[in-house]
Amino acid sequence: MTTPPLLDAHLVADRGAFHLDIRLRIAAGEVVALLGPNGAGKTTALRALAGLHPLTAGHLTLAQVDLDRPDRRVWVPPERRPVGVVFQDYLLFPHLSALDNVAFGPRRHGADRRTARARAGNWLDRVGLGGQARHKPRQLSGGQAQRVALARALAVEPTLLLLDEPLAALDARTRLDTRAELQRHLGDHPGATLLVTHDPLDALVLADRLVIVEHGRVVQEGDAASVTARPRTDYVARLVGLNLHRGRADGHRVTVGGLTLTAADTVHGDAFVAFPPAAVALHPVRPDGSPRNVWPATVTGVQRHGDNLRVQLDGPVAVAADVTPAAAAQLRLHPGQPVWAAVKAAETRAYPA
Amino acid sequence: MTTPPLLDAHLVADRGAFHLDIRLRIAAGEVVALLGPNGAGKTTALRALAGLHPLTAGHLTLAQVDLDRPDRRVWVPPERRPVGVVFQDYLLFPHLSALDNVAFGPRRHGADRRTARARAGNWLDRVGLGGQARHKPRQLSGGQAQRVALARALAVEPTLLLLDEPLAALDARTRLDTRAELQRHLGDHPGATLLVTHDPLDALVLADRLVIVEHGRVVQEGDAASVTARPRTDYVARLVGLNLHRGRADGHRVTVGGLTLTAADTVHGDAFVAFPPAAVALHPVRPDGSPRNVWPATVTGVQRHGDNLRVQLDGPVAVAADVTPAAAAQLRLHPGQPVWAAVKAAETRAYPA
Amino acid sequence: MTRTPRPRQRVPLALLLPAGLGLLFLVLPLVGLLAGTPWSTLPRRLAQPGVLTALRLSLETATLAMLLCVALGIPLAWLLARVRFPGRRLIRALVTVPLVLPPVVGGVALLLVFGRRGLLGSWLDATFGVTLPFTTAGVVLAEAFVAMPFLVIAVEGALRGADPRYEEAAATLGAGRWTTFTHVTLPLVAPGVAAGAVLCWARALGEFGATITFAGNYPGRTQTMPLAVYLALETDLQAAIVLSLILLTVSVAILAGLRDRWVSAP
Amino acid sequence: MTRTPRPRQRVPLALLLPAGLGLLFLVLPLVGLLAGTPWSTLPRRLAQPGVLTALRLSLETATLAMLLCVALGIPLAWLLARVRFPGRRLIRALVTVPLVLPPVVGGVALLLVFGRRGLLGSWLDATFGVTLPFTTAGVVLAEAFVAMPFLVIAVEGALRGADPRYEEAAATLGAGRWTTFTHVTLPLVAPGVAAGAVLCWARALGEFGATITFAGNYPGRTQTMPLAVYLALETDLQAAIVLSLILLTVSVAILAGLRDRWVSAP
Amino acid sequence: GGDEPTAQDGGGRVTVFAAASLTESFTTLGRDFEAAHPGTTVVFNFAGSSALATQITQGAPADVFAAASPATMKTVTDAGDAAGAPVTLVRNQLVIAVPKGNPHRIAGLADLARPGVKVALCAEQVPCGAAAKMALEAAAVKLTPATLEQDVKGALAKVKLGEVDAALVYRTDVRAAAAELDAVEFPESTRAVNDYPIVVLKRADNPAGARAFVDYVRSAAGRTVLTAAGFQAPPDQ
Ligand SMILES: Nc1ncnc2c1ncn2[C@@H]1O[C@H](COP(=O)(O)OP(=O)(O)OP(=O)(O)O)[C@@H](O)[C@H]1O
Ligand SMILES: Nc1ncnc2c1ncn2[C@@H]1O[C@H](COP(=O)(O)OP(=O)(O)OP(=O)(O)O)[C@@H](O)[C@H]1O
Ligand SMILES: [Mg+2]
Ligand SMILES: [Mg+2]
Repeated sequence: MTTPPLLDAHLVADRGAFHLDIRLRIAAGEVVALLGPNGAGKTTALRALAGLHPLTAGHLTLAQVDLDRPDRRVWVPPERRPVGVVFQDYLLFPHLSALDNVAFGPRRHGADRRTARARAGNWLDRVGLGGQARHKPRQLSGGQAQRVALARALAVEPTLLLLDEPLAALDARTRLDTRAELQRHLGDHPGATLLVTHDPLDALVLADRLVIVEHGRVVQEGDAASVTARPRTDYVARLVGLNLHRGRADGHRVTVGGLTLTAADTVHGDAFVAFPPAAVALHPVRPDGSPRNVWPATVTGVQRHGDNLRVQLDGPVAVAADVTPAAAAQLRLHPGQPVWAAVKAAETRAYPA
Repeated sequence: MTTPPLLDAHLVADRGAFHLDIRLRIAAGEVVALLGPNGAGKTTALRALAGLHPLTAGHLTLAQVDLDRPDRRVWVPPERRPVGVVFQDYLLFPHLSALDNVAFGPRRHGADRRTARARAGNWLDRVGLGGQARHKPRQLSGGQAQRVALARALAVEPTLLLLDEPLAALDARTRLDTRAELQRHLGDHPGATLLVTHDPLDALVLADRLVIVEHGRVVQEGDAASVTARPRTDYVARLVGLNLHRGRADGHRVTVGGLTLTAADTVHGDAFVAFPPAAVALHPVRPDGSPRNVWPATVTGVQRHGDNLRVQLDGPVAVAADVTPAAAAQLRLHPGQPVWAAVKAAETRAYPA
Repeated sequence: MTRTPRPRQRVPLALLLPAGLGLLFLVLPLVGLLAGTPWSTLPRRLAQPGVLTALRLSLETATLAMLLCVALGIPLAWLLARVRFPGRRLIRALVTVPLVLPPVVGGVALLLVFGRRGLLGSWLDATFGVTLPFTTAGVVLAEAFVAMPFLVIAVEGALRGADPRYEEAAATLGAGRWTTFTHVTLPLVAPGVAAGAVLCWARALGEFGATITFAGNYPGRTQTMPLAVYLALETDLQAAIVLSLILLTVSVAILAGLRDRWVSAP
Repeated sequence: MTRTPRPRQRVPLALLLPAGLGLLFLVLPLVGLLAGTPWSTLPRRLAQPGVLTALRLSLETATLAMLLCVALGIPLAWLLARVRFPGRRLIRALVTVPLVLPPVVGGVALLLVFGRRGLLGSWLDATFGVTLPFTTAGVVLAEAFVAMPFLVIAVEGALRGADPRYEEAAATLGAGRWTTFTHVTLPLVAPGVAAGAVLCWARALGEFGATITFAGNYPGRTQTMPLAVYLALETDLQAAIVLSLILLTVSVAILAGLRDRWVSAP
Repeated sequence: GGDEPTAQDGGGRVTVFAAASLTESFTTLGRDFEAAHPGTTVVFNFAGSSALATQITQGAPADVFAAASPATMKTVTDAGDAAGAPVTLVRNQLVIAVPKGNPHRIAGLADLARPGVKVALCAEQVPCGAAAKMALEAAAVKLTPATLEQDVKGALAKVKLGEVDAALVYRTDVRAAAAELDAVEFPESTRAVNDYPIVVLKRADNPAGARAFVDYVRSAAGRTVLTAAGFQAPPDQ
């Protein structure tokens, strides 16, 4: 980033016992996904950006304009922030038709009724709801309502677009279309976008950069490739589908709990090791041969996972393993069963903690 | 199914201009997923089963007891149906704590306050919210609220469990845990389960059988393998990630629009052909060699899709193709560009329409 | 979202019984009145010159009073429901003052303020030559004073019940507090406003004490139906009952015609 | 869900102005009264034997009347809001009758029904030896009759505003309509019920016409504060004002103490 | 029950329904009567005469009815609720009430018709209004009042508060408000008197006590209290 970021924020806010403290910078045209477990503070951060929740400290600067800066007693109300929001539970105005919901923003931004409605109609078409323009929100199904909310936020063409799970209620097909639509729109418009989502796929497809929050703090940040390759918390590891452990490294060898694993990389000091569940092989007896990372474990659970089965293992380290149904049948997997787990060093990544 | 199904329903209902007409049979212990695009009538079907929306015709029989049968003027009110519901937008009682929300059902089913609360606490623990037992719904984040709703419906141990997108608002990690929890519970309990979801993964992992509705009708039905292998509508094809076309088959050759494709299977008469986007290869010039299904096409759109790019193509048939970023860079893909598309006959499935 | 009726719904007796009792309690006295009415004299009474004038005046002033209450009361209710300021509790309690004040005393209080020698009245008289007592405007004022709390309390209750997040959504779409109020808040609480306006109108229509004290009783100018009823009571109970029934019938007809439309509007 | 205040909120003038006017309109007459009060005589008046008795009686009867209204009025409101039956529109309009009926006529109507020679009263007297007029119970009845519409209309409005899907959720959890009503519906509309109860109580406290007509004016038994004010008005305007202010102060104090707690309860 | 005003304790209880304008004098008389008849309690129900009449005809438990006008008394006697014929207790005479010092220099009824003088009258339906009408007709004065009040105290309040410059009210009323008001007597007032009738009721629970009370208020001692309040003795005595 050579130009100053469009959004430059240090969000410090309190909500009951919950304390939020995160830094966010988003460049013009950039899409940042905010990921985190339930209750991590994603919605709170988004509310602070929209002006619905005051900061208690820190600052919030958008396009070089201070919008919230407690120390300078600056606070711009939400209606004068160039910010558009798609709320987690829609909040469509129940007394207005879908069309008038979408036209609401343009009207408030000075368009006359006719222009606003035309623009709204256009947006409804883009989210595939041209036929429902006259429907009241209560006559829309859950997913239809969500799409109207999306159209409503996009219709004000905001400098900062905030989306709280914009695609969560959409079915797979509409999600694909709307995601593409959204991606096209984000490509068109010069503003910054913050996307709160639970869906790693949405984040990976739509976002240029991921920011992961837990307990109100940023725990990891970076582009999709670096985050997915090197998760730094349990949550991120689960998100990207990796087993993650923290230990002490000494070259290729990392000691985790009572176990020493060999990794493909060379690290020294505190380190993470990560490997996919699919890289874990299970054996009824101690395997000989190439896998150098072998340990005895106990099956604690088995679930279907796509075409495969995902096996939860306890032992010196708790890991998940994916096995084919055929392999599972052969092993006669059941909870409480002792097995040997093996991971190839080539599929085990290590990196500094 | 040799035993009579636990649930045997022919749901005919009207909701404004919308007309629902679907048949559903669910055996004891079976989990059926109801999938469909937004507005297909999934929620309406679920409401009819719960007794919140009367049938206009058809019947609804649960464990050999008629619950709704307009022709015989039988209608059992919701509170006397052994049915539990997780609603699409939670509907947690705002004046009760999370614990009391969950204890509400057991209380109504005759448990004393202490027993009901103990059972509720147990359920909250199982969905990972033991610490939030005293919180009011407004103090819960969206995902926490959803999990309380799940616990509330499960706590009455219903014969028929209805779930309207129970996992939609959960983050990836919690979803995994809760999905496993749910799967365990469904495995335990002898009742029937109907799961409305948009997420094919939820459906594939949790359900024994899929029922797909569009415009209020069942369009396809079967176990995961048959549905994913042989989608019969565009919606299902998108759901399982396949290109789908309908044409006339004559042995291995299927004529779709102006194009004749060669498939691995032998069919005669009206037929579907399906192939994954990853099986479509793009070439700047007409390729020679093995792929027998080759046609000229025009690029209409390119989006990131996971690690790859998804290319939308127009031509004699409209298809999606997945290409690696490297291949895309080499082809210098851009909208409007003419390319040659090729699909291997071995990856093209044909089956009767 | 869904208001579909459940079919063949059974109404629990524990609710039906008190509801029926309540209804009976409200309606029986009316039956008593109807039973005691000399129906034969009704046409003659209706034809009396003053009656229709008083009825028209009642309806006009009650409607104007209601509009005044709506114009001033809704913003006041909004202030009490949505803005935190010191002394809000006290002000909220003060709003109920006209309810508790015996109406005649309320009329005296209005005279002390808007009367010829009142705090504001003397100034109004000297500056603009406006005197309110003994005028139709005075009737409206008296009725509005007595009826205002009904509107304010009903609307404040509705506002507190409404989800403020819709207002937040409006703000993020660029609506200031005023636009949000007119375009989002008001439509959302429309049923509450309607209920309050109905209460307010009905109370204004039945107002007697404050009106006669503040605005006096002059046929065609300040004599509303309740005033006519009270005067009739002095000499002829039957006449008073008939006049009351006329007032009642008209208001019940108007309310039955209006309320469902209002209530089901949003 | 979130009631966090927006900081440094500007209140639009278009709302503040009418709200302020409305407040002024409600409070100025009170100021007028206060200005006209002979403060020096206050202790003497308070010490008069009848005053405290009347005040206590007023508070007691108003509270009992409110409880009666709550017991009968909430089920009635629920019936009107949630059950479809023929004639609902008419019944909803009939509920407002006591509002429009001049209270004295209301008292006459009550006498016609519950009086010793009334429709029900004669039967009550003959069967149970119960006579309601001229008793404290009669005061409660008269006040309840006049105050009931406030409760019913406020609660019905709240019920219509409440999301019926919560009741559906309760039904799927095994709650019958009665349990749903007590455990879900009522708590959900608690603010509306509170607002209605406040209106109801305040109206009962200020009730005069129906009470004096139906229950008479016996010190210690049926003479409430408004009746005492009325008698004081016969001879001494100042005394009437002082008595009214006593009534007002007590009720404002009670309301200021209560309402915020109720309103913020759920 | 115990709340019922019945003749049960000692000399019994006398329930008196009396016009509101008698409140002060009857309260005094009741106390005196109780002192003179130990063991007897007098219970008053003060309200507008017409309301009292309605209550009595609807079966209210009352022993004595003192009305502010013969017309209201007539509704009770017509309904057959009176034991015997009513007698006139006192009469009340109209005066012109003006603010202290009489700023508008009102000397008689004719001055009330002067432009710029605002006048409050009682409505014709109530006794003071009927009397005022008679007086004005006798004086051949035509005036447009600002208001036609429902009762005397309404008219009086408007003079006290300065809303009107004069009102035709009873002498007793002005006497009670002597600190704020002056009374202007006028000759036609003899044509504008109002009689207060009193009667023992037929369904009296305590007829003896009722008669004793009526006798007491009509006695010399009673008369003294009533005239002190501004009432006039009836002509036949
Ligand atoms: N109104 C409130 N009062 C008090 N605490 C609250 C309130 N709303 C949320 N919280 C708490 O604040 C924390 C952050 O909530 P927030 O809604 O920002 O989470 P989130 O990351 O958006 O979660 P989700 O993914 O479930 O929507 C949570 O721990 C929650 O319990
Ligand atoms: N209250 C209503 N009145 C009239 N029509 C309605 C109402 N609710 C829903 N509909 C219509 O009924 C149809 C089915 O809606 P339903 O809610 O069952 O869909 P759904 O499959 O659950 O969709 P989603 O996945 O978006 O929740 C939709 O077309 C919708 O427009
Ligand atoms: Mg959230
Ligand atoms: Mg749905």
